[in-house]
Amino acid sequence: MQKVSQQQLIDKAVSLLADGTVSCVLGWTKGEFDYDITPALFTDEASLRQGFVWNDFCGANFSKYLVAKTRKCEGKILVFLKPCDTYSFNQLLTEHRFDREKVYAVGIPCEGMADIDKVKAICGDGISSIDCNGEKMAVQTIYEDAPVQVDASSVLAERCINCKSKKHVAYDELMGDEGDVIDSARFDEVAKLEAMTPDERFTFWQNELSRCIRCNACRDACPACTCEVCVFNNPKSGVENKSPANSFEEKMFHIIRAFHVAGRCTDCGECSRVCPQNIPLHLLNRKFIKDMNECYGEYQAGAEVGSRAPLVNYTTDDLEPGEVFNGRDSDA
Amino acid sequence: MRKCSLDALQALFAHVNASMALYLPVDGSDGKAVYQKWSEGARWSHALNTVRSPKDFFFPQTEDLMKFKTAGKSIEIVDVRNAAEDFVIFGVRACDVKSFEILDRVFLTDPVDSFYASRREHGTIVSVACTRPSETCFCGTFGIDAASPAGDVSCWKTETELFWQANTPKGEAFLQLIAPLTEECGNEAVQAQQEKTAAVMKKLPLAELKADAFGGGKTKEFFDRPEWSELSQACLGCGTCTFVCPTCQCYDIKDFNTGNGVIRFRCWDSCMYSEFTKMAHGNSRLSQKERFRQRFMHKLVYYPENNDGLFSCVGCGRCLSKCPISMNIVKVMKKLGGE
Amino acid sequence: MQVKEFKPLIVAFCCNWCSYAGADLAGNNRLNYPAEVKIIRVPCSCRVNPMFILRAFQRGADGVILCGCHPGDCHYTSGNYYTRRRMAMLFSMLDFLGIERERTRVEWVSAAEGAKFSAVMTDFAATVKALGENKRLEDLRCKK
Amino acid sequence: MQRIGVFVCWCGSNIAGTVDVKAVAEALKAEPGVVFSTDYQYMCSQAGQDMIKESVREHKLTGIVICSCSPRMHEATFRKTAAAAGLNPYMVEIANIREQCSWVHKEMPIGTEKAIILGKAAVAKVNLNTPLTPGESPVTKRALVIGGGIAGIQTALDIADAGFPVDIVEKKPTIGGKMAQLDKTFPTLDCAACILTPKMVDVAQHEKIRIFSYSEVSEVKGFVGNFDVTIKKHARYVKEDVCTGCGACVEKCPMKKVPNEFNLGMDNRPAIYIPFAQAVPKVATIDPNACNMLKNGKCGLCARVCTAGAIDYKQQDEYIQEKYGAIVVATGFNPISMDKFDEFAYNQSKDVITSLEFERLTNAAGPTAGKLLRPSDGKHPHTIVFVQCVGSRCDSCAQKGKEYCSKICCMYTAKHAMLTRDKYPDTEVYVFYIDVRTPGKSFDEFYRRAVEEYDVHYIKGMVGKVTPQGDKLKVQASDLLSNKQLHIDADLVVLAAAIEPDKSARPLATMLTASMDTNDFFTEAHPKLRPVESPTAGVFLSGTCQGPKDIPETVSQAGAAASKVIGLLAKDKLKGNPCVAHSNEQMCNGCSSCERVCPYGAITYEDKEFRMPDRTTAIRRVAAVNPAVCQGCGACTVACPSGAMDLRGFMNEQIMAEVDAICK
Repeated sequence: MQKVSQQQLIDKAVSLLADGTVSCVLGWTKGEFDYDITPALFTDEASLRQGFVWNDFCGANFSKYLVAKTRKCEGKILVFLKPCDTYSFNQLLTEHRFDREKVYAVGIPCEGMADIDKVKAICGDGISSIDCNGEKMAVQTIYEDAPVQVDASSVLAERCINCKSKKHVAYDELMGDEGDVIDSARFDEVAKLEAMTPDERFTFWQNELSRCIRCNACRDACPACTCEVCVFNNPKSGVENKSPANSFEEKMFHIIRAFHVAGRCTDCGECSRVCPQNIPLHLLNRKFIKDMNECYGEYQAGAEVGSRAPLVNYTTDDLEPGEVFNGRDSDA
Repeated sequence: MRKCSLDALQALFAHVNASMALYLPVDGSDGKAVYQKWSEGARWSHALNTVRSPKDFFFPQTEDLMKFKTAGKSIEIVDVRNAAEDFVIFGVRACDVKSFEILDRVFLTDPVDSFYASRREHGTIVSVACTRPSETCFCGTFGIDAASPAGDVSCWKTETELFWQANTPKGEAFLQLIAPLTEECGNEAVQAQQEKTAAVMKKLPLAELKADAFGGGKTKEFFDRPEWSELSQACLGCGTCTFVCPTCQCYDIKDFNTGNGVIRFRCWDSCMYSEFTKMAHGNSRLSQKERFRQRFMHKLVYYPENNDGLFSCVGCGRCLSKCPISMNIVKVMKKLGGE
Repeated sequence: MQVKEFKPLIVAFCCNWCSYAGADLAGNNRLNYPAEVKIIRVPCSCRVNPMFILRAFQRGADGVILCGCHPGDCHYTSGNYYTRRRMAMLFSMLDFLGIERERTRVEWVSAAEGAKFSAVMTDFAATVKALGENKRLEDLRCKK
Repeated sequence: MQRIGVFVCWCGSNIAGTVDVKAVAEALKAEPGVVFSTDYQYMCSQAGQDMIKESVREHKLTGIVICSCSPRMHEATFRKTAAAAGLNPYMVEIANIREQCSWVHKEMPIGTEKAIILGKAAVAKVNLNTPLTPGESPVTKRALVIGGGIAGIQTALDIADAGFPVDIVEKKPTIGGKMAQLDKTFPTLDCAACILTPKMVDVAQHEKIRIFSYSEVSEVKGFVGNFDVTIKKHARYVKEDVCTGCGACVEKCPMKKVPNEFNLGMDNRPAIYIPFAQAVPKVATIDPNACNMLKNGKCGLCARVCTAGAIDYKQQDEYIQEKYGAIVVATGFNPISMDKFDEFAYNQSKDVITSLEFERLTNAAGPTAGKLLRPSDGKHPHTIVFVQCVGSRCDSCAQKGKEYCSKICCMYTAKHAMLTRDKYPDTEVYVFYIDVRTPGKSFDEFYRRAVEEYDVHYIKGMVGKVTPQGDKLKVQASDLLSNKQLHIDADLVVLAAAIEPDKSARPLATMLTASMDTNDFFTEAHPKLRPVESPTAGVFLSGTCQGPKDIPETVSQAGAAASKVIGLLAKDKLKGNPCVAHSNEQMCNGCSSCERVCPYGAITYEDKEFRMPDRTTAIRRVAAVNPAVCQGCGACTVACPSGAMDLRGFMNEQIMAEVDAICK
């Protein structure tokens, strides 16, 4: 259950629309089932009251939509931002990707989002309704007579289990608490891989990346990937392709993508959430974040507007490329 | 109709695999079902369906068409086609079986796609009836009976046994092949299961979804509908829906310069991509709304128009569960078709 | 049957001002190094895009080395500092993916260090040769 | 498709000795785009160049590949050849088959194979070359000299004499610099003031020179030929154009206890002061930290005695904007601090002094009116120990000194020793040294005179410790030649402190985007061939800001820098390097990544209206590169995630084509 209710958000949106602060509202709208929620733009009270939802399945990060929507909308857009969304929001501002003046940001606390696959693993398939409003999530399927009661904590998405911050780093208005940065264990999985032998790592990634179907969902959902023209779509870039033709293409795509967002990735986890093939893409981004933190000092993209990312910065006594491996297992 | 015990399945798979490659859904390392070539120890997945559709078997994501070998300024053309060998795909669901018919109408009508035709000719499809469909299933909308799947051979799985029925000469040959490991039987158990499944199907949330509003000749009715803007506004323009879809059949032909020559290959393309059907003059569909509309108009209007009213959606529900922003054909049909 | 000796293919990106000149000096002083090393001239080591390195591996290189001015001596003041960070991160990522870390290297070679250039290239070529063919970042389509 | 001509040079036997040039020419003939391929003994000879020109005409070539020596050697030559043949000079690429092939690979088959591959790479690149034209920018015909020491003075005079206006910015109240503080100069022993002050007067009186004294450069924008500089003129609380330099205020000022910087704090000056008698400009300056009137509004005596009415307690710092075509850095040096050298007891005893302090002690205008007296008790010292290399030539691990040789110490110490013995023959003079370095005209003769004629005790060895005891300084030292420990009771110890660049140099270098070495000396564009130019175009180096130097060397470098400036200012327009970055606006995200890594500030942003792919229009922020400022390093091209930024002459596609050609 989320701390701020759906009704509170609707009322907030309606009042901001009514007093002319904003001309439209970027929010979530309900789908066929209770978990398939779509981002949507609302412009009037009736549609807000009818369609706006806020529950444990509102995972989509809205920040990226602001790039295109602020160019098109007259007046301000109201956007509801979960803590992790605020980092993406700031990062996009750092990169001048939208006009801050055209956005009215309302920070909302987040108790973590649910992973529908985990829900299904417990309750089985054939879900006919999910009620997130109680202490426990009540999941009704067509195969059972009574709803299954599920602990929300047991179905948290991976990115929410390892949530790095409940703090809102950007907002015009806050509903609920500002929250704090959390001491998360988000790098544990990376460290586990680092501890493997190169052969094990190679096998691990070869297996993971071999599932890639190059649907570009990771890129297209990523709030850091807002390039006007992506290098992978540009025939002149030398890396353009529409399919992972072989294992080299698979690796290259993901290496280049991770490198392009290195220092800009806020670790929002959208890439892994949207991957239809369940590839743990966030581990690549986290590897870069972990390395940069260790080599160049702690840096959180999006924590501050205008901060200088490690890869567009330097000190004269940085470590040498060969030295990044110092102190690491070198059983190569 | 023939049957075998589920316990005997491994032996049966081994037997089939000895004469031709056998592919079946197994649980991948991420816990999701995926088609894999059978090898000793491979277990048939309990999952309802695979994330990736079986269209790869006939229409792989990437496929080399020819090679040009260059040396200095000379060019030599090399045929890269291999003689195809017989293979079996086991465990295909009713919806996916139907998708082959939709693909056939594209690739096997004149001019016949010889790459596709060759594989299709050598492949035997063994389908399996569904018993526990998901809320995302809506094959019934397109007249598909999940309890009576088509294919060269249809199968029904009960608690302890697997029932086999041949539907085509290819299927007959296959049953012949496995005859030593199966026994002749009646269809009572199958019928009982079918009745049970039919009852379940009625309880599905999308059981009432109808496609009647759509079909050939309705371009004018739907093309300029204002709802397209709203439906497409959240679309990220990724290719997930098209790539998991069993019926999407668009591809691009590209040249890859290897340094010593050129490989001309084709690969899946997505109408959702901004670079789709880019031509010398540029792109034909410039906004995401147009691209989004194209996909659904094609499935619900253009394709039926050219294919005797057959929709190019089989209701497998993959796009419903995989779209990053949960926009899908069901939402489109409901919005435009009127609930 | 005689096994053909494995000769690694090595691409060396050299900055125009220091390392390329260092290579010239190695030539002037007739300091030998393996002919498998092929140099590409770039204005500064910071011109080298990770895409170029992956491209080289794709096309059949067995090792890629970047040479630039010593930190602090960059002709463009700070180019090699960016190179240092970018390559440290890229190499670590390649290692994370299980690709042999010895296949990539960054060395600072000044215009005065002809002997160092020759020694570095000899050593790198030997290291790569010991690793054998690049299998983990190869693109089979580009094989002869 | 290009029509490429390949020209393989034999370089006599330099290339042809280990590379089969005919085979190379033959192999490259088959490459895509190549329509003509040949070889010749010396491509760079007139005959070779004529052959290239003829081939361009005959075969209608659009691109040229020369397989020859390093492009660092003859790229310019062949570009000129191409231009003479009517081709764009940037349609030429060179495959370096000499330095990087024939000279390092001894076996013909290996050398030939590699030469062919290098040739293929060059052909692949030329196939993608496009004609490049350098941009042009106007030149502001005025120079700025930063620093008013002898280096700055000489540079300014030379530029001004050539007819170009020059501004000197000096942070002290007067020009003159370190040389004004010196007593006599080696090896001629003429008095520093006698040769310097006339030059200072020349500067003051030159109609083309303006002096901004008590001023600093606070901002530099722009680029070669077009610098926009902001000069901060500190308030001196005296109207410069009204003050006559009569000195009445200085005499009357009641606050007389301010340490006198000019004499290195060895005596005092008033709160209002003129640094020394021959100061230029000769105007008074009020020290705001010492003046009672400025601190608490009590006094005002100087205003009352000033008949000219020049005192202005309300004066504010002033910012002056000026445009310059060239900037000369002449920020000079300082002796390093002796704080870390506890062993020499510099901070414990007044009688341990630096050589520069010794200069003031022996100068007629100094605190002792030229008499050599001990700072502690004013007595005449009878035993003086000079310690050389204090902080110079230190181990890198020593942390407290400098690794380099300060170059001037050997000579001035010889001078000090000799002058002391000359004036005070009863004084024993010891000099401890590591080596005596005297490689200059008449330098060694000078040093030998000190030893032979003046009986200065030169001892090879270092002083280990100086301990003040009573009125003596106990000096512990080792004599390396006789391998003995020495104990000397000295009256005065003089330390030849290492010199280091002035502290103002580092922030200035940042403003100028000029590079520095690890010791904060400015880096030359080339250590041998362009020693007075900074790598940043339009910025020149004069004097010790570039490295330790004595006066004659400084003056010659100052003249050289001036001649470079004159050469630049004499041009009406500047042609840039066409190999610069450029941004594809359609692809640019405006994210600022490129701007952040650009060392030259060459990238700016503008909001532009674009027709978007979906037929709408949008205002987007996009990068623009100033081609006159960009130096073509390419850092931005990699920082750019979308690949919108590319580098002309070294485009992504060109480099990847080279990679492909090498790897196939």
